[in-house]
Amino acid sequence: MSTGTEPALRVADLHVRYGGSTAVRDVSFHIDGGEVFGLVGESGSGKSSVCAALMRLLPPGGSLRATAIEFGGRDLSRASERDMRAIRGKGIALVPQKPMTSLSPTTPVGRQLRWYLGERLDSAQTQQMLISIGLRAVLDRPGDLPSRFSGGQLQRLLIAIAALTHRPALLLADEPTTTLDATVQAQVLRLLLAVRAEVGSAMLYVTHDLAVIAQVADRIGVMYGGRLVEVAPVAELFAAPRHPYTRALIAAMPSAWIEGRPLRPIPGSAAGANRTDGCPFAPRCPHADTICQETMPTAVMAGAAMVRCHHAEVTV
Amino acid sequence: MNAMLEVAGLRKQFLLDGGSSWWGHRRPPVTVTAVDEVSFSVDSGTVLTVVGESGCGKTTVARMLVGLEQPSSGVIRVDGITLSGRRTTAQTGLIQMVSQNPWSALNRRRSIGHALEQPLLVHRPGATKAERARRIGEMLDRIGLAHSYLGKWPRQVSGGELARVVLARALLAEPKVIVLDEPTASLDASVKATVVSLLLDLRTELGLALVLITHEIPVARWMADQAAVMYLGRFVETGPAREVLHRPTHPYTRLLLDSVPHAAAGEPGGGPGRRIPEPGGEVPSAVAVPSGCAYHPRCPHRADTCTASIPPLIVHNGHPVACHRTAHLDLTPRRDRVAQHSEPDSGTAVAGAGQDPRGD
Amino acid sequence: MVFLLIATAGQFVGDPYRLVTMGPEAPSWQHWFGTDNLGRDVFARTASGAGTSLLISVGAILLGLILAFPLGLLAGYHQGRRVDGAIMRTLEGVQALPMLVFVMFMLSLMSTTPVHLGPVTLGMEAKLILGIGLGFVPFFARVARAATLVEMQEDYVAGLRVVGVRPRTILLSEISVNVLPPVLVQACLATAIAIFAEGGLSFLGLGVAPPKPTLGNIIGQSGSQIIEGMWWYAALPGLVMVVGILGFNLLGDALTESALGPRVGEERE
Amino acid sequence: MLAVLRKRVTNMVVVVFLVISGMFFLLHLAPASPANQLPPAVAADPQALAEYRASLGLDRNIFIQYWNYLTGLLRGDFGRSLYDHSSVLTSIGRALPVTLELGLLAGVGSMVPGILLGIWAAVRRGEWVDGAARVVTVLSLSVPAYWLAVLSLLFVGQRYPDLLPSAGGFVRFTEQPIANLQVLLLPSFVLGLGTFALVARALRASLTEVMSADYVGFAAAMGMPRRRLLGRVAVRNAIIPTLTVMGVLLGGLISGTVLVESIFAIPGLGHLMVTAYLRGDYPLALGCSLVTAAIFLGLNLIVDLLNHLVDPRTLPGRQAPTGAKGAAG
Amino acid sequence: STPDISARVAERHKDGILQVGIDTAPSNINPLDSGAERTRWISEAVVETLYAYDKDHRSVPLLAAGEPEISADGLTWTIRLRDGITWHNGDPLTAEDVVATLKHMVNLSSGSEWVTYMIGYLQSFTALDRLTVRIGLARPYGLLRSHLTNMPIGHHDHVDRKDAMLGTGPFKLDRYVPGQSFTLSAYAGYHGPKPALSGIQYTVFADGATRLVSLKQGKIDLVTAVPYEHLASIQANKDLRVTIAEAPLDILCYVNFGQEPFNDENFRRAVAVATDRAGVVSRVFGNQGKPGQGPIGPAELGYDPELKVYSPAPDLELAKRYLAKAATKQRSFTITIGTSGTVRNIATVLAAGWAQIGITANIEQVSGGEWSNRLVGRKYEMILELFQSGFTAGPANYIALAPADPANVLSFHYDNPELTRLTATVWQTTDDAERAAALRRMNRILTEEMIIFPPAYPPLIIAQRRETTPVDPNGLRLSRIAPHTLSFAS
Ligand SMILES: Nc1ncnc2c1ncn2[C@@H]1O[C@H](COP(=O)(O)OP(=O)(O)OP(=O)(O)O)[C@@H](O)[C@H]1O
Ligand SMILES: Nc1ncnc2c1ncn2[C@@H]1O[C@H](COP(=O)(O)OP(=O)(O)OP(=O)(O)O)[C@@H](O)[C@H]1O
Ligand SMILES: [Mg+2]
Ligand SMILES: [Mg+2]
Repeated sequence: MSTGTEPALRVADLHVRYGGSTAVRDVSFHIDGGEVFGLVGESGSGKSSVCAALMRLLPPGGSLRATAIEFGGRDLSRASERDMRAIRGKGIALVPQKPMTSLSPTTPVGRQLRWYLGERLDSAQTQQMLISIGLRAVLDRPGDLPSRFSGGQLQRLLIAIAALTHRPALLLADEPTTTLDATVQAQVLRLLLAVRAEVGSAMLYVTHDLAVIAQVADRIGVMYGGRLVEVAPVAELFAAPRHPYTRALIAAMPSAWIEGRPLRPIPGSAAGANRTDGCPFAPRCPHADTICQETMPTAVMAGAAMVRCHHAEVTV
Repeated sequence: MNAMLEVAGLRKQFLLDGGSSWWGHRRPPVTVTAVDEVSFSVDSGTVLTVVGESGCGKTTVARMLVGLEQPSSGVIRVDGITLSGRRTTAQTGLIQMVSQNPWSALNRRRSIGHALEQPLLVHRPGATKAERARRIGEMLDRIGLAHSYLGKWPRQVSGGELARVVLARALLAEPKVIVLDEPTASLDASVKATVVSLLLDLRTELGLALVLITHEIPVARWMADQAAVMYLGRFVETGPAREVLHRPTHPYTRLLLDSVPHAAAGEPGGGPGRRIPEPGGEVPSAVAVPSGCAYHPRCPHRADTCTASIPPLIVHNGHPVACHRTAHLDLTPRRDRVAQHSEPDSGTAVAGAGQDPRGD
Repeated sequence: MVFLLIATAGQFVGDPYRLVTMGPEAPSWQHWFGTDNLGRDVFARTASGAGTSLLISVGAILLGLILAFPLGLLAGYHQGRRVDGAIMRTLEGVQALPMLVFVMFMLSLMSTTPVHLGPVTLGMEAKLILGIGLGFVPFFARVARAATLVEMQEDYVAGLRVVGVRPRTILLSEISVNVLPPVLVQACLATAIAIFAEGGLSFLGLGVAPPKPTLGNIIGQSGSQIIEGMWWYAALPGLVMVVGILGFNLLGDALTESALGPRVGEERE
Repeated sequence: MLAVLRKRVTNMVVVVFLVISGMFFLLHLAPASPANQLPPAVAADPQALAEYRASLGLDRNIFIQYWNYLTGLLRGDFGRSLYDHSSVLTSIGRALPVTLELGLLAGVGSMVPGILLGIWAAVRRGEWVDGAARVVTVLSLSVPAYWLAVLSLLFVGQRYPDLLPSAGGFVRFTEQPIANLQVLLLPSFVLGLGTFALVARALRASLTEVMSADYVGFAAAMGMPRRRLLGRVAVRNAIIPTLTVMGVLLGGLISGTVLVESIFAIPGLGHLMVTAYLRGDYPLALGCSLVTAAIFLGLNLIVDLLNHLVDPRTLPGRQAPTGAKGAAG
Repeated sequence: STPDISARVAERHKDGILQVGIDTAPSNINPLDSGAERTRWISEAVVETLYAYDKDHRSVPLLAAGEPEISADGLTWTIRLRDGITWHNGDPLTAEDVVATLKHMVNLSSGSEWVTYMIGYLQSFTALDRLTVRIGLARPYGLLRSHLTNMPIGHHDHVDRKDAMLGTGPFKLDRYVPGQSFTLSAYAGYHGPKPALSGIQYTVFADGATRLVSLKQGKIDLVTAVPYEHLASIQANKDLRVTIAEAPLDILCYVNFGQEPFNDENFRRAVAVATDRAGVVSRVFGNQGKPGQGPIGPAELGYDPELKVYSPAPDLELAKRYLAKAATKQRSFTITIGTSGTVRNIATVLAAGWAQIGITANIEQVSGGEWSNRLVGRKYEMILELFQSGFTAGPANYIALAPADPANVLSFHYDNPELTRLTATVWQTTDDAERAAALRRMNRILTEEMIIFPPAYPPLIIAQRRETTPVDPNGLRLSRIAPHTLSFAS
């Protein structure tokens, strides 16, 4: 799908702070038009914060700083709130994480669908589209509250809203399937990709599940402790992970557990990874030495890939 | 070998208030059969995994096993002792549970030490304070937690550690069977591995029988000796985990396994959407279970017989499967399914196999 | 807290009954809050009154808590069963009367004179404590019941049951520690209301009778004096009362936002 | 909905019955007796006392009295005042409209600005508006109504005499609407202040919470215009907890009328009730209390029904027992 | 803004209605039941008595056609009524009405205050004809004339009603809102001179300040129960007129003789001497009124201006000496008071005074019903209340003295044969001079023996706007405001 043209989004040096603590530091990446960019990392590594920052919808107390967030020829980090409002939903749309709580719980789904789609809801084309993604039930029972639908149905509904309302150039999906079980997750993923293909948008897909991202992403960024430690095309990442954390993560993912081989959990815990100096992964890294403790490695480019590790060459 | 846990014909029905319409017309109450005709047995030192879709009744089975829910019918036997009605203190000690979310499994305003003391207070009423402290200390050593954790509050402890505390609490009751209801679902990948290893070690060490309920097929595959696949309250396929979870027979099991995303190291990254299976239709509601084989509306192999009667568990392809259409199934494994296993181990009794569950 | 300070100062400041001047005098260094028409020191009266008001309101809240907490736990524990129904209907009955009306009713039951119950003599303060305290029972009990219901759904309750801990033990030693904090937060806010109520009753002449000062009756008596320019009569004791209520309100707010509050910062996904 | 209504009304009747019975027996066991109202020299005479009690029917068996009272109630007879033997129902009938008017004025006058301020503060969270709203509401909550009443009566009343109760007694709305509203202005302000503050605070709190809910986040992320976001999504959901507080607030309002009416000499139910209790006029006190309780319960019922309307999830049986119960947690 | 207010008042006066601000309204508005000022200040213009006071406070016929005929043994009184008098409902006044009224007043269950006076004396009442009433007495009753002068006559259908006020007076009650307001209008069929006013409106302003503000702002013309502490500011206001009168307004002040500490004469003496009479006058009554001596005040029959047993300021040294001699070791007692603010103030000042000689007086305030319970049950050590009797006893206050008589139901255990004898004289003699002398003697005994020693004689104060004619101070001595005699000064 990657067309290699003008990037849909270019993020340079994004920082996100909550009060005194920095949750995201020095994050730079780009997403090409029509590309699916995956963002993985442990819980608390700052993935959601990146998403919210792109939307400029950080929770109260959160603030962002960036050299640039280029989108559609505009710098979102400097756009006015009013401009942002015009961009949200239209230029960039969000597929939320928790389908069960992302629709107003007291208003029937039919009415909510109309809030977003407006008259378009009545067009045969839209109706056909909704039915084709298995939302006949919603069209049949528009008077029912969201709580009467299943998570899978709601998630599909949300995807339809996010993608169909304005056909956005960029879709942000922040762990849209974590709360769904495997078969439903598969359904939703499939739908998401289908819709994206139809609308032609680029997508930022956030998850902590490497197995999922392997199925959807073109390129993957790995976050740890608020930093982007590695970016690589999906095949390259799994075939030859450069960063020790990426390697550990791949080894620890359940679908990679290989019978007969002992499990290899990452030693230590991610607590305190948001430190200011040094490599965030250093305390848990088997290759760490003093330089890792003291200075944050710079980004090293290797073809389409990027890695931030002092020992990238050594460890490959 | 004796089965440590035996369950036969377990069924649970919930009566839901039908509610009333706007005009005050009362609707009749609705019966939900959350669990139906569930039979299995687990030997000591082995793991049985129950997998299945969300809402298919896995948790209900677990709750019945530990006595939080009274079965509508069926028998639960642990170590030859039938557990029914109100359990005695001794009986509660036999079978323990570790629940899904470690953060909510402990009282947030009681120290970890307090939590660990509870099973001893109940099951060893004679023990002195010192004796209890000694036992707790031993247990902490066993699960690999520092003794300093006793004074901590649940919120000061990470998820992986908390999961261990919950396990320790269950173990202190000295059970024969432990039911694990999605023990790793809320844990990060790296922590998951730690907890899983610990569980397997303990099983061997203490000769426990484990019932593992999970969504995560990889975890199930890794841990289980026996597997049962559940669909809308019924077991549709049971047998050795190596077979069921690697060479599935029932169409639903296949869909389930195919749905599991996996990206093994070294495997070339497919393009987006490459290996995501065809969506298999809507998950039906437990209130309106489809007639006949509950899976038939989603099944690509369905035939008229499927709507007519509920298929019994019949040995096919080496283990019991509840499907009318087994003969017509294409049993060649999918290309990308990881299917490396040794001889199916056949000694274990799989309850429900061979016996006709219902003559209809 | 200024209020507590003034209330304790009251024990030392001076005699609230002494006639220190010949007539009303404006606030001065000698008499911070001035003196009233009988020549009594308003500050001494305010201080002593604040003490009484505090005693009554805190006493009432404590009484309410002691009665309501077990009731709420019990009702919550037996939710939907007969015990719950009986408790809740009774409490609803009590609650059907607005607070002030209920206390008026209670007071009228006890007459204005001390009631002698064997060796115990219930003075007006005790009666107010009883009346206001009982008035708060339904409120606290509801909070406790609701919190109990929430707690009963928690996994740890099921966990303890599985371990074999007896239901009663779970209720008393596990659920209760979680139910208490939200109730305490409400109690703090309720103390403000109790000061209010005591004042209101005394103001109406139903509470502690003057010349024994309480904030309410000082304000109640002061009414007609302001007109003659004697603003300090009502204004200053009133301010003290405002400060007191403010204090409890702010404390309640602070507690709501702190760890004691309804599980802030403790929920994880 | 009708079933809910039916159930709630039955419940309410049970509660009212409990209140009646409880109050009746307790009051009759109370130490105070209507005979206290006799001139001391008469009361000191045992024969006079006995005859007086007999004339009030107080010498009869308590259960018979209770039965008579109950059957009287069913016939709409609330008994007669011990003082002037006037019909309790008539007195209440005269006082009730005044209280209802005052309550309505205070209620609307406090809730509407309270809701607006609550929304404003929540939307501008952390800004000066929010801070100011916090100060204003906490202060409003902390100022006792009667103190404020005393001050306002004198300071405002001196300057604008028309705001004070006028000679010739209270003017009713039906007689002189303008004068009536003028006279009620100050009392309803004093009365509504606390409610205003509580509504504002409750709404601010719940709106703040709702604003951080996923569904508001989603709507915002979809670029829904701010106003619509607030109205359709945020406030609608935030008003629900406020509605449940409303029941308590109404109780506060009714309690407040008792004080405010006494201070401003408004011939409403609260005033009547205080007088009745102060004098020990039990039939009147009982009648007033019952009516107050009934009003209070009725209002709560309305609040509950409103709650069901705004939040259909609370209707029993409306929640779907569908198979996929959601994968929360 | 005085002209402003005057204009407002003038505008208001066009309707000829006098606006009166009162502090409290009776709930039982039957004037036959209560002689309390709060009832009678409203009923004054509505109901009438058989006899009435002339300006020299002598009893002269009003509804009666002449002096009563008294039988030789004094036990039968025959009274003829004036003909042609009608009730406000148009019915003629007949002997039936008087009989019904008297019956009501001896009916124990009526709850009427008059029962106290009548029971034991009045025996039978008969209407001899349409206009003649005969009253039969059980024993001679000299006070009867006084009662007939003070006791209103009610319509025979209305005597037992507590929610109606029907009379023969110049004004009739049109409507009232309990506890709120009373609207009176001139009765066209009145038998006497036509009043200048077309109506009188009483409005309750429970709060003294509001009452005064309304007066100052011209919303009302006259207020009763002027708060003493506001006296100075009203007197300073040129628009207002204040009438201060000595009246039969008593501070009831009894001590329980039957028990410690007041059974101890020296203790009693110490308390009496240490009483801060000047303090009460200055702090409570705004320097109006007089320091008290005995139970009979300056406006009452039997007052003795010569009697000066106590100095206005407390004599602490003397008091301490008495106290040292006291046999009782008790140094504290309880003062039981009602809910009136004035009484509370008095008690407060008194307690502060007694504190100076080391006696603690605990003030216990109880509601009205409970107060009378205490009095009746003798459950008090010292009991205090304000009491007005002008409408039942005229220029005297017999009730205030009654408890000193051991035979009285309210007796506080004081037993003095001379006093008992004097009491009988007071009640039975028909000779006013003899009665006055007996009262004077009683007063002296009670004062010197420290039996009843009210701290002060309070003044009666009425404030009104200058746009109305002044109230008659002479009437005020008997508590009468007589609003129906007022008019607007144009
Ligand atoms: N509103 C907030 N206020 C303060 N800190 C926050 C806030 N939201 C997130 N953080 C902190 O910022 C860091 C990054 O959080 P973020 O939610 O972006 O992580 P994540 O990678 O999305 O985690 P998860 O996988 O759990 O969703 C964490 O340390 C978190 O505690
Ligand atoms: N107490 C109850 N009352 C009514 N229905 C219930 C009750 N508990 C469970 N159910 C229903 O029984 C069915 C099985 O629920 P259960 O929780 O056992 O599923 P599960 O397989 O554990 O699902 P999940 O994977 O989401 O945890 C569901 O349809 C559920 O709605
Ligand atoms: Mg996240
Ligand atoms: Mg479950």
